[in-house]
Amino acid sequence: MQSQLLLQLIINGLIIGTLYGVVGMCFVLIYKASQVVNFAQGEFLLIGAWTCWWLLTAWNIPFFWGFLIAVCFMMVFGIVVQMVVLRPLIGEPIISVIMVTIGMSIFFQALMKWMFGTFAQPFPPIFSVDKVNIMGLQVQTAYLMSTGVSLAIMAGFAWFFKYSRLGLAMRATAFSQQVAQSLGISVRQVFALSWGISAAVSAVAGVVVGIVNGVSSALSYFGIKVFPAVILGGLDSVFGAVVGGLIMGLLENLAQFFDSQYLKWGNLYEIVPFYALIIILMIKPYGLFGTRDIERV
Amino acid sequence: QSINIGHLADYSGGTSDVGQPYGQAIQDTIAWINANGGVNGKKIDSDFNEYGYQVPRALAAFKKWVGTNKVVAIQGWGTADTEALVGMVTKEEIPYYSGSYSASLTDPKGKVNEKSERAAPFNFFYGPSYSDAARAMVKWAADDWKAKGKPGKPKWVHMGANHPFPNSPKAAAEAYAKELGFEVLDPITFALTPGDYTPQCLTLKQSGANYAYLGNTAGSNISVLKACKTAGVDVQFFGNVWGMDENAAKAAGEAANGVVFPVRTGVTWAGSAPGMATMKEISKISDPSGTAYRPVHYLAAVCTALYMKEAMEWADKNGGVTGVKIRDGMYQKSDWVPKGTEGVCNPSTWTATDHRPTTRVDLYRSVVNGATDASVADLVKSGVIKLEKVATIDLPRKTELQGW
Amino acid sequence: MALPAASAGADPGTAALLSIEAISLRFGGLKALSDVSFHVRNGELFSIIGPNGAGKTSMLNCISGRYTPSEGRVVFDGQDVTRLKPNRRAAIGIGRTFQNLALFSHMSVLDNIMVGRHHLLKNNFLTGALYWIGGAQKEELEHRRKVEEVIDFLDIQHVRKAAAGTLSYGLRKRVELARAVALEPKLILLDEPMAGMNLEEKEDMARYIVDLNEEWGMTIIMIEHDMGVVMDISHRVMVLDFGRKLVEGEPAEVLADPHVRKAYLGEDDLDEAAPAAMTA
Amino acid sequence: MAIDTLRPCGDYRTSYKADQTIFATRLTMLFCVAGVVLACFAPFFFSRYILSLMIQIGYLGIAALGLNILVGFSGQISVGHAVFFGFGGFASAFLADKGVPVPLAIVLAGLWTTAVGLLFGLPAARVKGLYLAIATLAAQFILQDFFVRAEWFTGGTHGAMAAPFTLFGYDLSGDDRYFYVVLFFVVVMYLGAANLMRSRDGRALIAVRDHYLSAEMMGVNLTKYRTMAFGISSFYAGIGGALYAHYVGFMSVEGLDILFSIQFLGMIIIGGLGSIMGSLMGTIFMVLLPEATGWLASALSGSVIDQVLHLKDGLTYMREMLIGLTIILFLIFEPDGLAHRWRLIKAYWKLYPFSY
Amino acid sequence: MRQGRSGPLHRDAGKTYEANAMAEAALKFEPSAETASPLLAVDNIEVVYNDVILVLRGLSLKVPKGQIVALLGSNGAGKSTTLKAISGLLRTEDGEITRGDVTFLGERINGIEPDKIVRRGIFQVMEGRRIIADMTCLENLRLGAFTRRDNEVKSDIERVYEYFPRLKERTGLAGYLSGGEQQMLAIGRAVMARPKLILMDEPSMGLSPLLVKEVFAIIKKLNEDLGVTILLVEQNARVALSVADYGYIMEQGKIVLDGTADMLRSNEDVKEFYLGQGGGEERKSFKNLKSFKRRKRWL
Ligand SMILES: Nc1ncnc2c1ncn2[C@@H]1O[C@H](COP(=O)(O)OP(=O)(O)OP(=O)(O)O)[C@@H](O)[C@H]1O
Ligand SMILES: Nc1ncnc2c1ncn2[C@@H]1O[C@H](COP(=O)(O)OP(=O)(O)OP(=O)(O)O)[C@@H](O)[C@H]1O
Ligand SMILES: [Mg+2]
Ligand SMILES: [Mg+2]
Repeated sequence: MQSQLLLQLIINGLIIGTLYGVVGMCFVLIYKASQVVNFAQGEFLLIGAWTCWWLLTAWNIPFFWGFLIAVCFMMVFGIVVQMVVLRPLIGEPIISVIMVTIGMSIFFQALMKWMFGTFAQPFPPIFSVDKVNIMGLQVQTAYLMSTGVSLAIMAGFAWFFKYSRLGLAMRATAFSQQVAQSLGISVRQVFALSWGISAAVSAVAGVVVGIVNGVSSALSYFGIKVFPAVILGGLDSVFGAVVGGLIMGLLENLAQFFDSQYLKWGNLYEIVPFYALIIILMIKPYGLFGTRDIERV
Repeated sequence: QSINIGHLADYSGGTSDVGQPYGQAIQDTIAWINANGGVNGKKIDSDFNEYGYQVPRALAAFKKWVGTNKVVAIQGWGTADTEALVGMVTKEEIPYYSGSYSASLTDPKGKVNEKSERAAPFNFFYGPSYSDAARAMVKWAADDWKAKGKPGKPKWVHMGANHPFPNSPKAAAEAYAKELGFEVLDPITFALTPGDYTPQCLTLKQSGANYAYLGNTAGSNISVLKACKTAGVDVQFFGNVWGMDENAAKAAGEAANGVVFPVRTGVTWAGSAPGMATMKEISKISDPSGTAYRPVHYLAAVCTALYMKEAMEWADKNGGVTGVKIRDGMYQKSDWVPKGTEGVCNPSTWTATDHRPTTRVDLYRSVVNGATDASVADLVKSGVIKLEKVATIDLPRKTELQGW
Repeated sequence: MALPAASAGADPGTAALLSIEAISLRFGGLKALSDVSFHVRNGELFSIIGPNGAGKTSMLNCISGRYTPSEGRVVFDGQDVTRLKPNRRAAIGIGRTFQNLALFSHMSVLDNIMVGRHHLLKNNFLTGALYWIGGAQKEELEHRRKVEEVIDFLDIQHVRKAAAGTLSYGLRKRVELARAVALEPKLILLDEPMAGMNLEEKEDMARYIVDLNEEWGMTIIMIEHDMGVVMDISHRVMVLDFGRKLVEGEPAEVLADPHVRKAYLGEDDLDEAAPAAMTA
Repeated sequence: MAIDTLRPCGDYRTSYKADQTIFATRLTMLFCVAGVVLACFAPFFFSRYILSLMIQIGYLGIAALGLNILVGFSGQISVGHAVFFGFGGFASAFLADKGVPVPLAIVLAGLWTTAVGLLFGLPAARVKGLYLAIATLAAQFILQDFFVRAEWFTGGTHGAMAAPFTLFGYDLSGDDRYFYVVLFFVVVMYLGAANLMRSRDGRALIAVRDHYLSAEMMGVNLTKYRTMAFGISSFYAGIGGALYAHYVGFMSVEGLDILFSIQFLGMIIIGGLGSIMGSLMGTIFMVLLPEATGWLASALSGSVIDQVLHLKDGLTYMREMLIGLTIILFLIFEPDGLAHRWRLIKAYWKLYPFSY
Repeated sequence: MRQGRSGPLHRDAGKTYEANAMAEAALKFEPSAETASPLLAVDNIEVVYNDVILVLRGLSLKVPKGQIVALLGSNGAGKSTTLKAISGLLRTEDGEITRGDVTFLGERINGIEPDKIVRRGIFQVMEGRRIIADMTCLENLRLGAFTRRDNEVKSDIERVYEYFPRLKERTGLAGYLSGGEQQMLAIGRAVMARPKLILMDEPSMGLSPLLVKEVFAIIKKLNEDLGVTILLVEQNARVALSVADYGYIMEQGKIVLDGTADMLRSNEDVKEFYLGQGGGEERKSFKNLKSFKRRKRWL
């Protein structure tokens, strides 16, 4: 019985972990290009989810198309946000830019509530079977879909940063905007691209979480939840974000296991990731896969 | 001449899903009162303050009200602001009507029993306290267990975040459950925000609990209900007053089917009662077309505001509308039903020693059969979502149970 | 800082202030230093030259504690300091400047230099916050006076309140020197103090360095690519190449060494190898 | 030439002492002293609402200054400042409950919070930058969890009562009186910080921020100062929190969440990182922003615009959006914070009419 | 500001030597005929940092196509600022051209984004190398060719390796290269970009004598082989003038002297203050400098 529970929790951890991983990648993408931690990531998820929801319920568009349009819309949205809000801040202190993302999160949070109300809204039924049995664990079809999509996205990112010209440009921009510009890299384009992709990928995650839990403003908390995962993996590592996400997913579930079976502490699952975070950072100050700063004098 | 009151509402913060209809109802009711003769001819001037569920902002609003507006009463909201302001409203002698129904607000003298922590002589709310509602659900569970004739001890589990609001009735419910022969399991924690709560559900399933009380607000409860449905958990869920309503039932879909929770009014929006006419009129203030469906919180808020209005009327006739007089006005009647709300607002009694408005709890069950992808109004009309009354539990009004 | 007695200066003493004993330094597969040994006498002005990437900066880093050599010992003033933390080494009298400027760019020049006196000051966050009460003010002012001496010496009075980051390159180099001098070190390590300067400024800088050595009595190790400066002011020169010590000796004899010419100066340069070589 | 070097004509310093003042010019000093003196009369002129805002600015400003010492001066971002603020509040309430006189309890609470801050600052010895920032996020969640668990200390989820502020038997708890208590702490804490920053340890903090490698080789012990910054910062947070607790009379975990921590960050970024007065300016900004948007919203409600557009509820959302928007716009146009603009204005006037 | 002993940077206005001013006038050269249609023309620009700090005060210079032009001047004169004003990088440092024009190939380019300027063919090798520390040498070189779309990148990489064989051996991250190696990489990046005009900010800084020679030989070669025009900022006036065709000398944000390299080399003041040949041909020893030197000022 206990081992069955443990197994199910591990499977669940892996599935949720990939979802964390995807959202984590959105952070990494923006961080890699601009060293900015986007505190409005959660709102991006939310906007993506609401868009898709709106297309599906108000226009009765089939899910596939609604999903696709939502993702494309978010791509454009990310680019526009970048143009309007972040472009004027190119070259300004990073911390100010981070604060601006916080301002954006306040702004969009309110806007979404105004536009879509404060109640949680369910997605219309999308999959004919809404759960699948994996080794005794009932898993929502949406989670499975997200796992599939996530893996594909992850592979794409890995390739992008290693080999593409733009990936290189992005890394250069992250290193120093001035240097990147001096090399003829358009910092604006790099930013637009990273924000666009990041927002689009967020939409994927947002829709998945929305299908499972219904869409509501509170969904944006997902943004903060992935912080530890991203840090764990290393802020500038796409692969790290994925591993970090998986570890966080597993940790939460295992913590819940030990807590409920042995410790009876209560909310171990909520705080264990943070203890783990501190311990791991003490051993590896740049996360598991983050590149350490080059410190030469 | 007008009467100044303050109104704290959360439309944009963490509790906005229920805060919005509740706040809307307060605004509508006050506008309606003003349009219908006011308080003995005096208009109520309410200063609306949307505080986004942030204590500092509530604090600033409060100071503004006592300093500048000279308010005589406040329509407040959540646990955080209510608790933070208890001391101040007491000092300033301003009745504070909260959306927080924490039992700790029901002891005006303080220390009626050793479990009651502090005096809250100016705090009022309408409806059963969180603790009494939870006790009623325990009672119902015990009856249910007996009725089903199942063997052995039933198992009770408290679920929710380790936070003031979800925890408020925990001790009361668990003590009562033990008293009624339940086995009380270790509480299961889940955060106040939506997320993946499959682990919690798997634990719940494994623990073999029969009755689970969800202490959180709707957003995260929905996640739990859905996750538990997927995981195939067979448990009777209970919801807190703020944890389940028509909108939550819609969002959770069939996962919300069967959840039992307390409702503060005699009927829901779909029901009929003499008082509903007034309710519909009030609703028209913000919805002239009269088509909107109002969730249970709307009705409860209307009642809350009307109790305040009638207390003001008494105060006006007995020496002037001051905070102290309004408080005294609250003590004037027993089994009090505001005029025009018969059958909707449940008879309530406040006394100088006991601020529990009622110890009678109406329990409803949410019934969801079918897909919920339409508006709540349509879903209720078509019967996909129903709130059925399952029981009315009368708890003894004991002093030992007051204040915790 | 009281000007030290003249007797301390002028001719190099004989006792070794710093002994480098068979140091090797590895970075992964790369051997940045292999088995280098040398001694620097008290009061000496010792130069290290060598091609780019030879390991000169790495050598300074080993002395100042930024790197710990994989083998060998660093003995300073009779004490084995191989594993001492950099801040402790500063306290026992090793000051340095950096090849790539490393000033505290948002602090004023004055404060930059005051940081140099960190280990000489005693006030802490408590007395510092109380300032007027715990004697911090008195101490700060005393040291301010000493810092002003350094400022005067290096001729940077006009920028003492400017944020270091806004200064031009040459001035920043000078402020760095000031900061190192304020430390009152016995040994001062200079990493390319004259890079990026024009002739006039090099002349100034050379004068400061010579004064530090001769009048303030500081022992100096200097890395420099300007052969003119190196030949003119150093007492002894060591050449590093690919992490190995090539030669060590009097400037003239080092310059004449054919290996040095080949690896460092360029062979065709025989005609210009006269003292005026490669000077800007 | 750096702006800081600009000084009005005729302002010659004749001693190092005169040159090492906290205030850049005599005028600045006059302004500050006058400000404090004027503030002393505030309770006679202002409504309790204004006073309460000023008190809020006071205790939040102290905590914000603490965060600025950590983030602005020592360069370590913390996204868990609210829990240290909360810890101070709980500690002071706890101590006062145990019979410690409130003024003493506040100070002790500050010290106690310092100890906790030092503990959570330990990772700073190894972890840097955003990684450290997220490690402080861990402090946020771990301490929040601690608060609800440690019933003996915080009253658990019920929260704790905090005794009113009394000094030698005088009750100083009303807004008009408590105002002086807060003012006193603000002046002392701000002077303390200003002094710190012009003495040895403060300089070392900044040095570590600007270039830790060279700081280390100048004799600065990195680990010590990195951790110490957390301690000092927590001390300020603790004092601020304690003042809050005795002002409200009650302390609860609710509200000590990450949003509150982020608000603290907002204060110092908007005020200006690494600026002492900037911390206060930023706090003023962040406290007044919701109030100002509130005024705007209530002025709008019922107005023609409202009636035409049927804003109603929209107005409350627009208000939130306005808060977000103001932060965004402010930072777009003033990314270096209020203190920076202030400096530029000063520089401009000194150079007037030669604008360059 | 406090009055004190004046340093080399901030001199009191009163100390201008009239005699010098007159000598100056005599020193001005007639602009050469070639400058009629220059590749780059900077016309009377004024640059301000942070809205308040005026650094360039009406600076003009011309860079004819195919030439190497040297820009000399003491520290803080504004050389780097001039280059950044041309390449547009100024704005990333809160600087701004408040007056005057920069024209490249007959078009006004001030106000244009730096990356667009690179696309037009101006590439700056920044002061302090500024290589991307967390990338490998090869990646740095590839980035140098970012704006190029042709497929000769590979062969150009080989060319860079030919110039600087040492770079080929360094496979690790560029941040771990020694100072000189980084400088080579920075120049290599410029080669990769195949620009029309390279702005070089102190390329010899931190290089060993041997390498200085090599680098300048390469600069010359670039100029001759590929026909790249180069604007060279250098402290090492001797070497700079040995490769340059034309030179400018600036002080405090203004050009104070210009002329062909030969003319400058034979100018007495330049000889004394930039080439270190005071009086006679023999170089003074650094050892025996007097504490109080005469300082030549053109302003
Ligand atoms: N932290 C490090 N990690 C890896 N390699 C390093 C590190 N520091 C130095 N190196 C390598 O060690 C070698 C010597 O470097 P160093 O900086 O000491 O040279 P240098 O003699 O100072 O040269 P330059 O005159 O160019 O400054 C170089 O090849 C460099 O790449
Ligand atoms: N970002 C900046 N903000 C403010 N002032 C600056 C800035 N950059 C440069 N300055 C100032 O502009 C002046 C010219 O600087 P610049 O870097 O152009 O000089 P330079 O001629 O290149 O000197 P060096 O030979 O030392 O490199 C200096 O006085 C410097 O203080
Ligand atoms: Mg070096
Ligand atoms: Mg320069």
